[in-house]
Amino acid sequence: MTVMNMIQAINSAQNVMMERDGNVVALGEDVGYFGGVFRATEGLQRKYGKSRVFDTPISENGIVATAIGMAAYGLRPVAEIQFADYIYPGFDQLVSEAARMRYRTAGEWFLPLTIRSPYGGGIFGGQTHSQSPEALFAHVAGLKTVIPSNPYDAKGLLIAAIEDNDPVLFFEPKRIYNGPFDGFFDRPVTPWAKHPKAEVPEGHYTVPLGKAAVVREGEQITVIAYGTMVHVALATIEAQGIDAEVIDLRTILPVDIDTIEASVKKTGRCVVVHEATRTGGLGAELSALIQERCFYHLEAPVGRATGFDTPYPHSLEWAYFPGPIRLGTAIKKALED
Amino acid sequence: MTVMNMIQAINSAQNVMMERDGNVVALGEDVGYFGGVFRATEGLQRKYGKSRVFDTPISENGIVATAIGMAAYGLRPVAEIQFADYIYPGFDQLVSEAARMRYRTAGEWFLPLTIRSPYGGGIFGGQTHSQSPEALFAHVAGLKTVIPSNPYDAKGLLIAAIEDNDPVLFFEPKRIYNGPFDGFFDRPVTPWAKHPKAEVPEGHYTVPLGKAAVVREGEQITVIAYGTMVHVALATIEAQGIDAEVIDLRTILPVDIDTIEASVKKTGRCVVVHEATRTGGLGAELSALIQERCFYHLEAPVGRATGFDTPYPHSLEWAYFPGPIRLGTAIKKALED
Amino acid sequence: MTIDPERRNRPALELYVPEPHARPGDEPDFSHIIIPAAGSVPRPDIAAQPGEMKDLAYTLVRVLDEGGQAVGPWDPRLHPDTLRRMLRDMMLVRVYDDRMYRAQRQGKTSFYMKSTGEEAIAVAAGHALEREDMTFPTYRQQGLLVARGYPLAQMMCQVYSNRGDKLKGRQLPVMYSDKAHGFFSISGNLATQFPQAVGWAMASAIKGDSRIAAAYIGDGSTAEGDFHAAVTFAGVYRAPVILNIVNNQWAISTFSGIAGGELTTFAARAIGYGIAGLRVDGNDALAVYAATRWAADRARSNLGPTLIELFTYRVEGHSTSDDPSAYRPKSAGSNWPLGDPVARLKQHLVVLGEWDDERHQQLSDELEAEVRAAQREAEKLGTLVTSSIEFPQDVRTMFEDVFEEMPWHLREQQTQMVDELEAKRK
Amino acid sequence: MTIDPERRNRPALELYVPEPHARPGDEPDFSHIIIPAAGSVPRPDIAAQPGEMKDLAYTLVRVLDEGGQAVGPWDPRLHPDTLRRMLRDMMLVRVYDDRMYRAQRQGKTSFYMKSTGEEAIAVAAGHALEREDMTFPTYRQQGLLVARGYPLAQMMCQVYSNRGDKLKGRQLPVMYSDKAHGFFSISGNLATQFPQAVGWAMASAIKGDSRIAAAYIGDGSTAEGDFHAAVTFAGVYRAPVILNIVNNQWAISTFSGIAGGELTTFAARAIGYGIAGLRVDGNDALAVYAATRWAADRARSNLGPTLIELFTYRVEGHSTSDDPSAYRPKSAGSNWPLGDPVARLKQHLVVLGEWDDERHQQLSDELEAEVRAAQREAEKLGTLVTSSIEFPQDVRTMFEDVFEEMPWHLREQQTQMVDELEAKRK
Ligand SMILES: Cc1ncc(C[n+]2csc(CCOP(=O)(O)OP(=O)(O)O)c2C)c(N)n1
Ligand SMILES: Cc1ncc(C[n+]2csc(CCOP(=O)(O)OP(=O)(O)O)c2C)c(N)n1
Ligand SMILES: [Mg+2]
Ligand SMILES: [Mg+2]
Repeated sequence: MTVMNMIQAINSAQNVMMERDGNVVALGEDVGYFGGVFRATEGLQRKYGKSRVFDTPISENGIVATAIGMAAYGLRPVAEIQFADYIYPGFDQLVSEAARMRYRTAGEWFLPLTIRSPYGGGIFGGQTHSQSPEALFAHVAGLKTVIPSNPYDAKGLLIAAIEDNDPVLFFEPKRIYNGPFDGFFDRPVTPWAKHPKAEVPEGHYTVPLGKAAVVREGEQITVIAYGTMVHVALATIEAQGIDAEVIDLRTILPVDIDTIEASVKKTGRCVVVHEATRTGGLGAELSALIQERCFYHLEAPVGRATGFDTPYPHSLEWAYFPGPIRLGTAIKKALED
Repeated sequence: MTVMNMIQAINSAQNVMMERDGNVVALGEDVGYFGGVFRATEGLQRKYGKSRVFDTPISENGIVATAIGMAAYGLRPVAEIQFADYIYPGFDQLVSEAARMRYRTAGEWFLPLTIRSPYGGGIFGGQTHSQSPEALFAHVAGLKTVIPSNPYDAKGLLIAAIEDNDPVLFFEPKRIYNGPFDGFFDRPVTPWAKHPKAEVPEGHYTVPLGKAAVVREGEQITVIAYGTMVHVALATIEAQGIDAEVIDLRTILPVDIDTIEASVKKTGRCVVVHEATRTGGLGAELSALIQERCFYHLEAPVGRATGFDTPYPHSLEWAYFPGPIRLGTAIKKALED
Repeated sequence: MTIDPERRNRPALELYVPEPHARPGDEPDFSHIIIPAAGSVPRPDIAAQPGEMKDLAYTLVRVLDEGGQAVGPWDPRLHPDTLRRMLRDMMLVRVYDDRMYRAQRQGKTSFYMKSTGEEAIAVAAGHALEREDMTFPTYRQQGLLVARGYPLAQMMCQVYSNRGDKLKGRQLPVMYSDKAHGFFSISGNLATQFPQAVGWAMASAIKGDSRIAAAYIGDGSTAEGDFHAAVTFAGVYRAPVILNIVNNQWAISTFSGIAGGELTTFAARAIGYGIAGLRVDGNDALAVYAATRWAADRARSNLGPTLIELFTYRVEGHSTSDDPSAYRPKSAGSNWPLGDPVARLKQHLVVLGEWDDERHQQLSDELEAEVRAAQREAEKLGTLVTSSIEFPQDVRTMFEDVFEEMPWHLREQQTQMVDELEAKRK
Repeated sequence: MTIDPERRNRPALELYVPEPHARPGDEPDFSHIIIPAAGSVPRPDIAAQPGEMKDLAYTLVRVLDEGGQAVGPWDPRLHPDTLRRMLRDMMLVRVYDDRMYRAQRQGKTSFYMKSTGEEAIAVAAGHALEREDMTFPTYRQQGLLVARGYPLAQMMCQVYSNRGDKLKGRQLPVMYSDKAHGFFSISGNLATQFPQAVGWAMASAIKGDSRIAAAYIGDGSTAEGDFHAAVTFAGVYRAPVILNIVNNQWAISTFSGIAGGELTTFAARAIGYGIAGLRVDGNDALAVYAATRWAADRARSNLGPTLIELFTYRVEGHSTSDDPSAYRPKSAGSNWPLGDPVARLKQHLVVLGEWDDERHQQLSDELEAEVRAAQREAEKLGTLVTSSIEFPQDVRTMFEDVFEEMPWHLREQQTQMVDELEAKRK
């Protein structure tokens, strides 16, 4: 076990997999010699050579498309999209191609392909370095989406994603790369070192896709979160002294419905929190699923604490970010209703 | 008043607007000389000339991007994407540019831009001529989305879209271009001629964006539909003898929450029907909104009758399509629960 | 024209919109087409630098002359048996196309696309490539499957979306896929296969293997961003890939000028990216063969990609959904000055003394019979019936292959569908 | 390397990955850069066909020679007053950049991007274009705003996202926008502006107006599909647009070879599309001016688009988030053989007898003072504070301008936000 931050854990996952499997390659803008603008591939080119870790032209479309071709050949490419906000030029290849290949060929071709991308706000990146587009991919049949909230999960989930035989989108909440940000932007940042989930094995292990984690058991209400919002959720309920059950989804699709259902049936109340815009966000799907499955257990409407339906404004970052006040208000409302 | 089918109504809307406003131009693949693969721009190039109605290279990205530039200049471009399934190469320009321009320039630049696109299944077009991607756009702040269900609305909504000062996506359910298909694929097709909403004024009128239509009043349950599904809904409740209130959303975003809320509070039950894949579809957002706002009026969970979470398979079209049985089952469940 | 207060005495700008040489009612006009003599184009060494062969983008590699002789440095000097096999495969594609077109017209399926006049492009490449090379075709290279011996009945089952369709009826007709025959899954979304082929070729290089990729794209589709990604990545990494542009001069209703074809050749794109480029008579099977071989040899020698424009003409409609007489003269196809690829190869064999009309007729009859037999076999496994739920496929398969393992939500939907179908059947 | 059973005795393929000439620790190496003599490149008539001027894509239009003389047919013969204004604007950009860079380092904002060494590109074009022409810049053409007299304090307010920012603090620093100064809104998404500019220019032609567009893109960003869409549409419709590629030889950490720059010039892309192309010394203000004028005259005469590669060097880091010493030799910038654009224009004026060191120093001091004054003015309106909710903007504005009219859901969210803020303030 070593203490790692998220970046180190993500780097380690790729390193472990490249060591074990000659078919694993890493590519993306600035990922080669430089090791990535967030350093997630640092040292890998030196270790595995330029034909396994390489820089690409600035073409997210080309990155996804060539990675699809590589996966069709039998490689397991791990492609980085420098910011999730820049994934859209590759959207057609992801939606029309990566997601459909196994289906349209009845399993003859499949694509063991991982797309990593730093995502989410909280670093004053303005509207084009802050987005959370996960819901767009959840609507597309054939794509899995994973969002880790801590170094241990990040490494285990990324290894599972690379080993998975289907395309996986792996969004990395960049705000928590260096520490578990809880939404209190006016307090000093805590580094990962103090967090139990920063203890990460150096070798190979997996955290299974499709399984959520109950990160705190509780009786009063279920709070469903993922990524940065897990830390916001824990801080919020602690600040408010609420005995909430907090679920860290980890995988967005396929979602772990059993864990959700069991928890909401127990608590009778639920709030979903995410940073993405509200309308059509993952909260909508979760809310719909929960009321479909737990209707007679629900004592209040399923609440949503989310980013607003606006772009992410540079200077109003802390007005946009769904922090402890927004989540706290939603929880309070769900408890009072 | 003339009897028009959907195509004629859509053609007429463009014709009326091109006549009234020299800034309206039409462009897209095959829309010029030929008049569009579905003939929606037939005759317009002859009438308004090649510099106002023209063919484009096969680049949905280029179509959207140049239309953005034209709108920035002050034109009101109406761009056709030949099939909604081919909108993804233009996704970045729509999401990162069209949707954000007014916001990021604090109103200095805005884009009176309409993107028309034939959409939905039911014509054996296979997985790449059948898709319903509206939910993807509903999640993006800054885009309006409109889906008409009949010729009268199609013309009035399209004129409203062209006159709107923001980008509007206008999806045309191609299955009902020639007649109001109700999902009974084994019965003969009825042409529009017999439908009251095929009576269309020849001149200018608008159907306002953001306003739903209650196409049938009823007491037992609210069925929310749009596009082709409006006809499926009406046929289903008639076949089942249910006194349902049927709402035709017409505009997907901004959604007409008042009409929805009033109806569901009255009936206490609701089913949403759409052809798009279920997970993360518009049904999720509507279900979430309804349980947030009508929780104490709901006597059963909000139901969803939708396309399945798979691509649209060519030969299993009628197994995929959410027809009267699927919707009927959902309604029955909502009534029994 | 608006009043532009700032224009002063400047001329008014005008939007230029390209227009083809002839429209319905006009005589077909191909007088603008420049056809260099067969044999007139030099054949550079495969190790030549792209910068040394720019001229090849502006001419036309042709081997078969008007008299049916194979001439010049590009003559691949094929054995008559090979020529006869190529002729046979081209004829077979044409018979097959006619049959399937008719089947669609008879209501046996939803859609079909012919490759009439473009048979040499796929068939000759199919013969020039190695069997283990991967092709990334469009919907107009059915000839690759035929050249590689893929069973006709299986192709037909795909067209019929029937019980025998290995793709389980999921894809639109003609969107074949077969790994064993080196034929990558065809996408309904134009151009996407082009950069995928580059990625596949890069993978072969990453692994130190020797397999190369051959990708195809239409003239119209070169406008898509995927084209640019493909050529950019192929150039940067010197990917072992052949990038074929099939310039049949029409997209659906728009001519190649709408894709930039008035400004320069499509082969000239290669110069823009600094890679090797050739412009080839696509109706000349020997020229296609020779160019493919040359490019394949370059790719296999780590000399990088080649962009090949295959100049041809789409003789028939775009698909069964299209009526070309709405946008171009009716007889355009038969007036195409580079002739018919089947007739030209036949003539060559006759001139060589290796073929005659009798044998041709006999082969033609054989192929008709072969196709008819395959059709009977395929139709035993069903045809597409569009107004029935008597599906050739088990509906449960609809939920398979979305993922390797079926997640809970698809399992639930599968159960729902099965119940629904029972209700429908009642 | 895998065992490829089908490889037989073929050579193993290899993936080629371009590598720059020098890495940290190496001596900067520009020996591969070929620099044609100033004045050596012919200047075609603006009505010349693109096919007649292909050579211009492989050379370098240069006007200022090593001695500071303006030579050759591209000399725009500008009045010394114009030259002095250009010098002044270029110097002002540099002073401004330095100030704002420091402001970021002082924590007054989140981010900044300098254009050091590239000032001539934006400033000279700003002088060569008409005021009513629209520019579609990247984040490195702040010189266009300066050349067109946009108030410095307003630029700074944008960088500070403060109360004075007309963009209401919504955009990342340096993503300016000003319609009145013909400066299109900068996007954080690379390359998107390139085809938008083409659409804007097409609109001008559709309306029969006379305004043209000038678009900018970086060498790295040419790989995006937007680049391809832009050049394709510009060519097809002969759009009145100047398509500038600023080749500063680096993206972030990757050199231009990763964008295809080893294979040919970026100007050669023009040949691939069959449009006019020029390759220009971007550090030579007179060459930039002359090329821009030539291309503008072509556009205004309905002769279509011109693609211009402006060859330069990114002397400093990509942005304040970047440390270039991690991927290239530290002194690379100062070794760039085409010199510094400010120094070269200064030398020219001195040689002309229109300038001297004393006036230069005086101007420099004036500009420092001007920038400092503007900064004081801007800072009165606030700077970005990243750990506070004392926002310079009214939070209610967050919900404005998503649409022309605020729909119900944004009104509800606005109310929610106001309540939230009150709770936070408590
Ligand atoms: C992304 C996308 N846009 C549009 C279409 C519709 N479409 C199908 S074929 C076609 C024309 C293609 O022309 P070309 O590339 O020249 O190929 P050809 O049919 O001539 O072989 C069009 C526009 C599509 N299938 N995919
Ligand atoms: C679509 C997109 N992909 C990636 C990025 C991240 N990014 C910002 S600037 C940059 C490098 C651009 O290089 P170049 O085009 O050469 O412009 P330069 O900075 O040299 O002027 C990258 C990769 C982005 N902003 N947008
Ligand atoms: Mg074509
Ligand atoms: Mg650059």
